[in-house]
Amino acid sequence: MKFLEDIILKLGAVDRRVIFILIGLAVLIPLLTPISLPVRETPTTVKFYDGIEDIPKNSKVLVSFDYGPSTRPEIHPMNVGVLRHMLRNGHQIYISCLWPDGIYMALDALEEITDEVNPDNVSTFDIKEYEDYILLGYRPGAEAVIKGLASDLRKVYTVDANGNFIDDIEMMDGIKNLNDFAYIYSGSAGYPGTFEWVKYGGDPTGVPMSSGTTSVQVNEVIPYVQTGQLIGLLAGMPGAAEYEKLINVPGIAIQGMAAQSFAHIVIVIFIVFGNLAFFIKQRRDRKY
Amino acid sequence: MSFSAILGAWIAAFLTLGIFSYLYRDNPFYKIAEHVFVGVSAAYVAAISFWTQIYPNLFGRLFPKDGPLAFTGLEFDFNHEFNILYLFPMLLGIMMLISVFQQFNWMARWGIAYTVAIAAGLKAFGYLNSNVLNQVKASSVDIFSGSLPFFSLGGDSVFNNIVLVVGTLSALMYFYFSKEQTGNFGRFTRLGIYFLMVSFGASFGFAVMGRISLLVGRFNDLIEYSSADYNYATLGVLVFIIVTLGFWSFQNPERKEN
Amino acid sequence: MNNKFTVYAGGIVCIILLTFLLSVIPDSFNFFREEKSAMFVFTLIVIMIMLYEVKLAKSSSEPTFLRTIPGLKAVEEAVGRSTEMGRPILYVPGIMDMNEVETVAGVVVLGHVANMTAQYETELDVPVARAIVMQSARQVTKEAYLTQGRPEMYNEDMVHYITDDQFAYAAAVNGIMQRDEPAACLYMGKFFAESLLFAETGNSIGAIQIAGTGSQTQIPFFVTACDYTLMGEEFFAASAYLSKEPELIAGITAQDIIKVILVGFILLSIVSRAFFDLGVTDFNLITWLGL
Amino acid sequence: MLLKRYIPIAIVAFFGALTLSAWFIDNETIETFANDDATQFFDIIAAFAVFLGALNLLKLQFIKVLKQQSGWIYSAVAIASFFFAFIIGFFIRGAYFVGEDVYFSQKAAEAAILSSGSSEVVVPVDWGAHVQTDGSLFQWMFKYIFSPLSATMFALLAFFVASASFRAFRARNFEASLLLVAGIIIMLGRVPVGSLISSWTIMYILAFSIGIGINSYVKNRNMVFGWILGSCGLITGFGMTMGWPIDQPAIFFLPALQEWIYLVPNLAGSRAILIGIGLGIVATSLRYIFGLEKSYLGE
Repeated sequence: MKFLEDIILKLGAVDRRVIFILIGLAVLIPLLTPISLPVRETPTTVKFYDGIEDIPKNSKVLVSFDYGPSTRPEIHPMNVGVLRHMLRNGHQIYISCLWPDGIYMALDALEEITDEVNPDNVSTFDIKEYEDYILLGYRPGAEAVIKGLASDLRKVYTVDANGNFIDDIEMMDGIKNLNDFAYIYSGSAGYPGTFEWVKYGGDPTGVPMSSGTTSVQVNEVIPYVQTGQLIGLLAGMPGAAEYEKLINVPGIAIQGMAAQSFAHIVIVIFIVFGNLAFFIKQRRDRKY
Repeated sequence: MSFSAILGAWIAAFLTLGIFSYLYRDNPFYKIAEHVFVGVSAAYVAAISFWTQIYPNLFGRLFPKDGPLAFTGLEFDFNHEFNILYLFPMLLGIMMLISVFQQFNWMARWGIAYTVAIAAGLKAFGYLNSNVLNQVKASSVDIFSGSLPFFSLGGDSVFNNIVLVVGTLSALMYFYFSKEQTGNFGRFTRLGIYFLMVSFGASFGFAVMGRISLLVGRFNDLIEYSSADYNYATLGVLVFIIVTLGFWSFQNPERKEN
Repeated sequence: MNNKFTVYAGGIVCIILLTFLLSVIPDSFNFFREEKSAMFVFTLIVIMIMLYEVKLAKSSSEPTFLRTIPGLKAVEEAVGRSTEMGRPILYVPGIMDMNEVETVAGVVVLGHVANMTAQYETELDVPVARAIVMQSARQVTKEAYLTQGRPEMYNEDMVHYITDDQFAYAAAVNGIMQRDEPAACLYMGKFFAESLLFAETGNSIGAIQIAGTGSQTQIPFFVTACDYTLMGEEFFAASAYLSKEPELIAGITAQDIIKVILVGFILLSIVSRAFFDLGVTDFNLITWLGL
Repeated sequence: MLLKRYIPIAIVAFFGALTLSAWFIDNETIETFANDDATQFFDIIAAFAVFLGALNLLKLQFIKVLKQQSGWIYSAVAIASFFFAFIIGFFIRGAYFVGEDVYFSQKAAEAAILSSGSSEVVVPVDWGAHVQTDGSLFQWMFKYIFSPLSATMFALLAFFVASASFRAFRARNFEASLLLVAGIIIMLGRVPVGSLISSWTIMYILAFSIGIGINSYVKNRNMVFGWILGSCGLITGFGMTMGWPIDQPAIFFLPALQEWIYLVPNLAGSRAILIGIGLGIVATSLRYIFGLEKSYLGE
């Protein structure tokens, strides 16, 4: 018993670099040798999926890329999934960005799902710019941009990301402001993002909207799901994995789930050992 | 794969692993990566601020095409109309720059004053609205109507609503400063602390989740850069860093102090 | 006490009357936005309570009671400890610009810390992420050293700029901590993801750490990794606590009064909602106020 | 005195009151100022300030190099990187279009035209647009230097969050235990592994932990054994009659439990903090506007 206690005490006082190595391995190994874990959908994700399914077929939808490279691992899989889901249902996609780097994220996401680049024809699509999607691009101003979109889109965007005049683009005919979209989605990693879209976009116009956010933000955004201002929510990489499962295109998020789970288990195990060691130490201190 | 992309991958792999080497301890690789980062980012931010703020938004408004100041020969066409008010931020900005000289240090005060003023004015309303009134409104929950089930894990229920209200009020009273937290009041605020702690624990759990996801993403990039397309950049740099670091820590053993 | 209550009750009634008056006057010669009436009333109530408390504090001679905040007592200890150990104090006023109220609050607290370091003759190091913050922090520290009669100890470069970028700044501050080994690290301002980078590095060098922030998402990290944390409202009260000036302390008293009003309001709204839901009345406080 | 003192105070009072009251005044000029121009002004001042900051950074790094203080060589690295990025940002367009293709330099673009023999002309990117054009030198710097460094600093957090939780998540007292338990439940309940742990396992673990608790506080072996035997028997009995469903009873199923935690007690706690922060910010802002606190101006 004493021997066991000594081992636990040692484990409870390991150098933090040991933890670093184990976390690193727990993430790296599952990435190198994929392990699949069953993904269980949570209600918020299902609500999100149903929300997109409920959009009438062949509608016009607005997708906003409000994140950059540093939070890409969490948000990118969601946005790729949303693009797939929407194209599958025949929607026309209008892409805006509130973050300057968002436009590169959008380009990457589109590249991932076009037939031209990776033709598997199951999860990729034969899409053409100005027919299936249009890149409106980045505009600085955060909530001011959203307010502008809600009142008059053509004041905010006179030209699209390629510098073509909006008025000359056929796909933009009949689009005056946010009310002309059937759905708004924002993949957001912070400010500006979900909050601003709800406050200045979804609420005043009444257009149904939802969002994908980082795990850290979930806590702040979840009240909106409860009130129905957001139709469901994708929460962090696990949310993205659940969504990938629902649309039946397993991708990088599902792959990442094994790594994610193992890392969490490693952390929890360390916490448990830390606590056991803490109790043992406390008891011994009391004895002496 | 173009030369610039391969070179980029090697640089990116070197800098990435250089930062990661900090996990071992402070070392020359981390110092290099850190100083590169500081230098590049300072200039990067300067370039971005100039080309996306001063150039279009200030010059664009003071010297628009065919504007009243066009006679100076300066014209910047960004679809803005001439706006004389923008002389004011330019003045404050230039004063801010001049304040680099010790005797003109006070000049920065104007800019500071303006910044604090709009912070106070704009933020006060925003926070009053979204943090105070909206949350107060959301706290007005249904307890007595009888249309809700007494308990449910996922949805609205009387029990959950009672917990919500009690939790919110007790935690709010923890921030009451004019009274020592003793007696019954102390017990009530103690309850508030419990709610705060659960909330912190939950946020922490979420944060663990998010941070691990980012690491997954970072490793994915490194794995990509270790492919033959990039001449095995990650592996090359990794071996180099480990060997050099091993040699370096052999020569610079860690100081042990308490 | 009773007197105060009458003043406030009367004031609130006057404010509501004024708002009502503003909203009935025809729009042609009146610029008031009726839809924001509830906010307007609330803002005026806050202003009234604050100004009145300040006025009372100016005329009264006895000090106002405030409960202790452990984190604030620890600030002086931390400065003392650094002096004993002969190591510097690191002060991080957040990573945002002066357009965030938290940053301004952080700079104000810096003034009080600088007062202490001037007294104790401890080295102070303030790396900042924004140049406007740098200029303001310099003004504050210089003033502190002057009032303590130690102008010769003030050196402009104790406040120095690093870079605007969040993570580059974090990398550099981590480097400073590793190399200068400050005995105390104080983080007061608006923080984002870098909070834990600071707090963990600070912990690994064995510094005593005190954090204060209004960034809700970062409080948990500071709570777990720092010795003391000023959470949310405590942080905003810090400068008044440290200044010990009755006018500023009156601001905290005002906040407390508003808090009590809010609690009362929440309870009232729940009751009003219950009556409404049960069909006893047609009146629901929350919808009536247009919130 | 006027310039150094009264004007700054007047600026705070005037603009503070103006932007605050703009929310209640139905006037287009004031509204556009508060909604748009006020922040634009700040952005412009801040953009000027960035250069002030850069000067300060360079000054300190140059002093280090000139005095050859410890680590001066790294300061030289910082200075070199600064000028490298500064030149790319201000003096090199770094993007020359030939049709759809982008080249870093005029020469490379011309060479490409020569080798392909196309009739395209070289179109240099506009100043200002060069920092945002995909394929420009500035973007190359962003992609391969700036963005990996930011992302890696961010990813370091994964390790730090682990070591912080290992160190701090100790059941020192009741508050710390709450933090610990809520953290672990969310950590496990949100990922696939959480739904593999059946609620019965959790119940057994709970029974044992309560047993440990009894042991350390009551110190009565019989009672501990009695508790563990009794509770495990009960759990097993219920489990056998119910057929061991993995997610029943839901209170002990981690994915369901974590949802309750973040929707109820967590929401209560964060709401109180939000209100507190809101009040703090409002009161502090008003103090600045009314000039009760002006020490940030060096008063």
